[in-house]
Amino acid sequence: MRNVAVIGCGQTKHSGKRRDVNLAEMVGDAVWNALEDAGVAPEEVDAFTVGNMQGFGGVAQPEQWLAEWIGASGKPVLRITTGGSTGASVVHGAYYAVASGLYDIAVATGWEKHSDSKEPGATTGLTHVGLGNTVNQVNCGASLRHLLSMMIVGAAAGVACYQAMYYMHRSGCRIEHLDMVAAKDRRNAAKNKYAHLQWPGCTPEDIARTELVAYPFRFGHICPASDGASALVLASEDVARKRCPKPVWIRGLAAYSDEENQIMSEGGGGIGILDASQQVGATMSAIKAYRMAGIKDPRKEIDLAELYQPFPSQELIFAERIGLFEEGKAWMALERGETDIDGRMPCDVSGGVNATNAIGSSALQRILECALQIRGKAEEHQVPKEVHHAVATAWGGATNYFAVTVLSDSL
Amino acid sequence: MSSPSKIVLTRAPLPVVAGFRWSVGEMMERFIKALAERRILGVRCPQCGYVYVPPRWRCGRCYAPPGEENIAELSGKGTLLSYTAAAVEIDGAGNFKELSSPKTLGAIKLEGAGSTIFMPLGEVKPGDLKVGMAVEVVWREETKGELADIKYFKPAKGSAEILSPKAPRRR
Amino acid sequence: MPYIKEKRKETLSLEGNWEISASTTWKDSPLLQEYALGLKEKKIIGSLCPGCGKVIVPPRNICGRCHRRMDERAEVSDIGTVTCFVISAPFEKGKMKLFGVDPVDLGLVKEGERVISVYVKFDGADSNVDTELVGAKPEEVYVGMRVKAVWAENRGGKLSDLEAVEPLKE
Amino acid sequence: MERRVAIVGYAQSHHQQDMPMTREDMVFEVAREALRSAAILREDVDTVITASTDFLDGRTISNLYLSMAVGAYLKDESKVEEDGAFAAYYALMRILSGVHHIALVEGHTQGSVVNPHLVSTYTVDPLFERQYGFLNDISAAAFQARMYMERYGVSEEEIALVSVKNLTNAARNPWAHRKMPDLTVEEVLSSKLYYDPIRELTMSPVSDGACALVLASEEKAGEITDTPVWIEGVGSCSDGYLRDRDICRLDSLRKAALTAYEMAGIRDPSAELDVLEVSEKFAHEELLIYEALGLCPEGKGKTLIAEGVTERQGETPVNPSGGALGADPVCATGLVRLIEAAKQIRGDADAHQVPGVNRALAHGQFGLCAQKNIVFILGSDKK
Repeated sequence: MRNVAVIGCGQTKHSGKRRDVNLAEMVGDAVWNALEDAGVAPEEVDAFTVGNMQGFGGVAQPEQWLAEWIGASGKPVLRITTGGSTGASVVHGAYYAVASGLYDIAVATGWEKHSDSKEPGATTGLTHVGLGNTVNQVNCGASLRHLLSMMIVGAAAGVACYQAMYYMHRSGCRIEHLDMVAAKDRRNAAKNKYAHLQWPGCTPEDIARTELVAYPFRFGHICPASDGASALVLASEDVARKRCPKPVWIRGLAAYSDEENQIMSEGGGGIGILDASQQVGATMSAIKAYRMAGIKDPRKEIDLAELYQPFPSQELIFAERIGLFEEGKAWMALERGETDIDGRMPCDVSGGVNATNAIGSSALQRILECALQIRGKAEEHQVPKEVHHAVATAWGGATNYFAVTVLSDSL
Repeated sequence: MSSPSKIVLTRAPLPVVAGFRWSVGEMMERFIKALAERRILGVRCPQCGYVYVPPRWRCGRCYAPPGEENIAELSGKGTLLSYTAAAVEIDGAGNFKELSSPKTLGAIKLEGAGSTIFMPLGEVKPGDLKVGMAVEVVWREETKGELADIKYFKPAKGSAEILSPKAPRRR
Repeated sequence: MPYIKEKRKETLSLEGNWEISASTTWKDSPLLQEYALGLKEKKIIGSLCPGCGKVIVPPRNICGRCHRRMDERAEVSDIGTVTCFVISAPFEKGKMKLFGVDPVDLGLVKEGERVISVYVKFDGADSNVDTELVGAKPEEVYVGMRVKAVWAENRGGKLSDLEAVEPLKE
Repeated sequence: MERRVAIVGYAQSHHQQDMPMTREDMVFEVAREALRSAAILREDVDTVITASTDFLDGRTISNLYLSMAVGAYLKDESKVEEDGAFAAYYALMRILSGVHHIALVEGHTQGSVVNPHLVSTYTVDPLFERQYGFLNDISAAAFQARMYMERYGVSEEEIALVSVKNLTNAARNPWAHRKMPDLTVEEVLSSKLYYDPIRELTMSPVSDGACALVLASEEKAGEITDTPVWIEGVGSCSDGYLRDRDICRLDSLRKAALTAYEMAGIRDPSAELDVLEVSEKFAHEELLIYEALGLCPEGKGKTLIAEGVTERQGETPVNPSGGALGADPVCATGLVRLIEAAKQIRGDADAHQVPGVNRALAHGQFGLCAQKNIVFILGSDKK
């Protein structure tokens, strides 16, 4: 098997509105930053993988328009999209491009420019996911009040709200713990110059004062809709050893799909998952990725995690699902400060998706942040301890897509 | 393949329209604003010399970053590289609408430009169109700094430059 | 909230539309209609997988676990268990809009009302149905609560025939 | 390629206008049929790659509600948002990496859900061409066709010959959508005009359809089948945006083909390829494709069609299945080409079988004026 390394990281400043640039310029910025970081000339790149949520920005196949902006004209370009996990899926795509032996240097990039939509946040895109189903339900005589009750959940981004309740019910986690996670993420984001919701010194009490959206989610728990792009340069072992003083190796990866779980399947049928926080696909992905990476006990061997958590509950759920904490005990670790920037198992020291969510970029940033931490290049939010093994997750679809990526400083 | 073939067609009873407002970036903003003064701007790559219309700050061919100093004004005259007469147009619902008379459209290379721009043509019958003919911009009466300031292109007086049958040089 | 604010130049915007509903005709199976027609007779039907025996409500075509069709139907009880719930914030006039209309204005909810959305696993089903819990206060709902379907008086074979669930009095 | 990867099973739907079938059913049927044709179970599959787009499927995250139907439950799944041939390319890379061994590839579009030509208008630069409103895949192809005709002196009649060839070929293909056994050049040229010179019969139809393919590593392929179809070469390339490329040449296809030829050791494609299945969304495009694939010098595509070289019984048959003009379920079209090429090699190609095929080429494309291209070279163990 060919080894593959991250040799360059690039991102743009993520914020609510990047009206200073157009989409092509924004994505170009991220790619150029990554190439510069890698010390790779655009001519040297062999292949590109790209992805975003095309309905969100209203441009279909945007890479066709912006191919030249990322240096992809005359090169293979593969567009990979899987919803929220898109960013990780494009990195996996670039990994396989290199691991296959077909290419030596590949660039993965993901982006979103929410402010290009007239609707607030990600309304357009999220509506379009299930619009066909909703319309079918309306045509079958669903009541407005029922749609309203679905909207309540929809306002808190769908099933994540239920998922939080399942988790809280069986673990004993309380709403205060969600406040703690959200406050930590915003504090961490304040140290990350590329992050969106930056709130220096944010406390759980600050979050607790924000308005309740639907129990257990408060306004302060919910991720923003950001504009931004990020990119990684991946290379084969030969190239990485020659070109990069500290390559970060992608040691394990997997992306197992679960059953769609937004209470309905296509057309409004039911689904066979009773507990939305089960997320079997995440656990299976982690098992496979750890096995590839030779990690036997993630609780001991993993030094840092970047978890995909648009909602604070998901940081806790996924940390358990990928074996970083015992079942139902992540919130206790949180209480003990273990997930803090100087903790035993720092989680989302970048602020995570909870603080910055430019969807196509979000899952890519998780992998990118792991790479930065391993290289010791995370600047203000660099964790004090040495990072040898880090794990990044992604979550997408209707809670049915996951991607787990394990990165290490050595082979 | 075996399969039941019962389906229902699901159409939304209410119009759901998603609106977008794409920010244009600084170079494109200059291009659009200059239209008010009846100027068409491009940018010349300082490294390879290719001229982009509209202007942009990254050369897609040699990747050099052109700056403000490389902005160039084009004459508004050019060559028709190709043309078509549209018998239909597609509406927002995806239906083909028959046009009462054909709309002429052109692929135009402005004098000195590298890029091809796609523009409506006017003051010409479809049968009179020729690849290689000279065309020039027609502005709308009152230009406001909008893309619509370019009303269309029409055949220009003078001799038509005949396009060489040889393919242009590639990088 | 004291978030770090940043100032950035705004450049011009150009507009465009995507006429989603006018341009789209989705194709669905008639299963949801079949389910709705069952509700008229106070029957809650699901599809039964001949492979794994799971009963999915409302019915769906395909069992992905067994990768086979679920052509058989099974009726489940109208009594079930709450597996999860979400409680809305109190509704206030002018605070949120549903398809451009204020739900309080429309009379869908009362001022100050809190809607309890529940996932219910009806006895005999292997899936949840999302509906609303009535006849209970927000603080009274719990996971494991036994509930019973509330049927509309005049049922027309519509999804709304199953109005809600209410606590089962045993 | 260090490892060898083979096509070991495939299936496609009866491509048609407005298929009376849900997306879910359609995808389920082709996936199940492909697994059956390879005589393997869903459990044997390591990874699933699908192809569809959010705009075309009328649903954001178009694969979301289809993971179960395609058989990806608890499988390592991903989706490419373009032609299915690119999904096959991704699946190939996954197997070549050694991480996965058996891949299921699926691609589909129901053109009846959202008009694909409307979606093409969303692909143009929203800051410029889209604001003028007339640039779409058909008008772009019209510009391309006119430029090509003028540059190389090609007539509409010569272009119509491509439609006649492909649509009469399609008549022999049970899976094709537009079958016209007795089509004449006159009929092509009197069909409805869209954007001059593009007419109803010189552009691909709007089809509903799906297809699926099973790929396996060399070790697994040996266990699965006695007639593996090997992927001997692959090349993919994307051009820049329409504004800054010469649309009269398919440069990215040229590059993709050179890469694939080199990998497969092909020096003279006309002599060494027994059949080609290409994605010509417009009749004139097939001539450009001939040239980019090196079947003839630039501008000489018309000679091949006029002399019958690319006829089903010709020296170098192209699109005996009817090609994209015969059926164009957008995200399945290129993947169908791969299947058709594999069928030809296996001698499995129904009434459109070309005798004695050992080596075949399959081509997929995406974008205005074929901006992105992918080429596969397939071969068999016989020879």
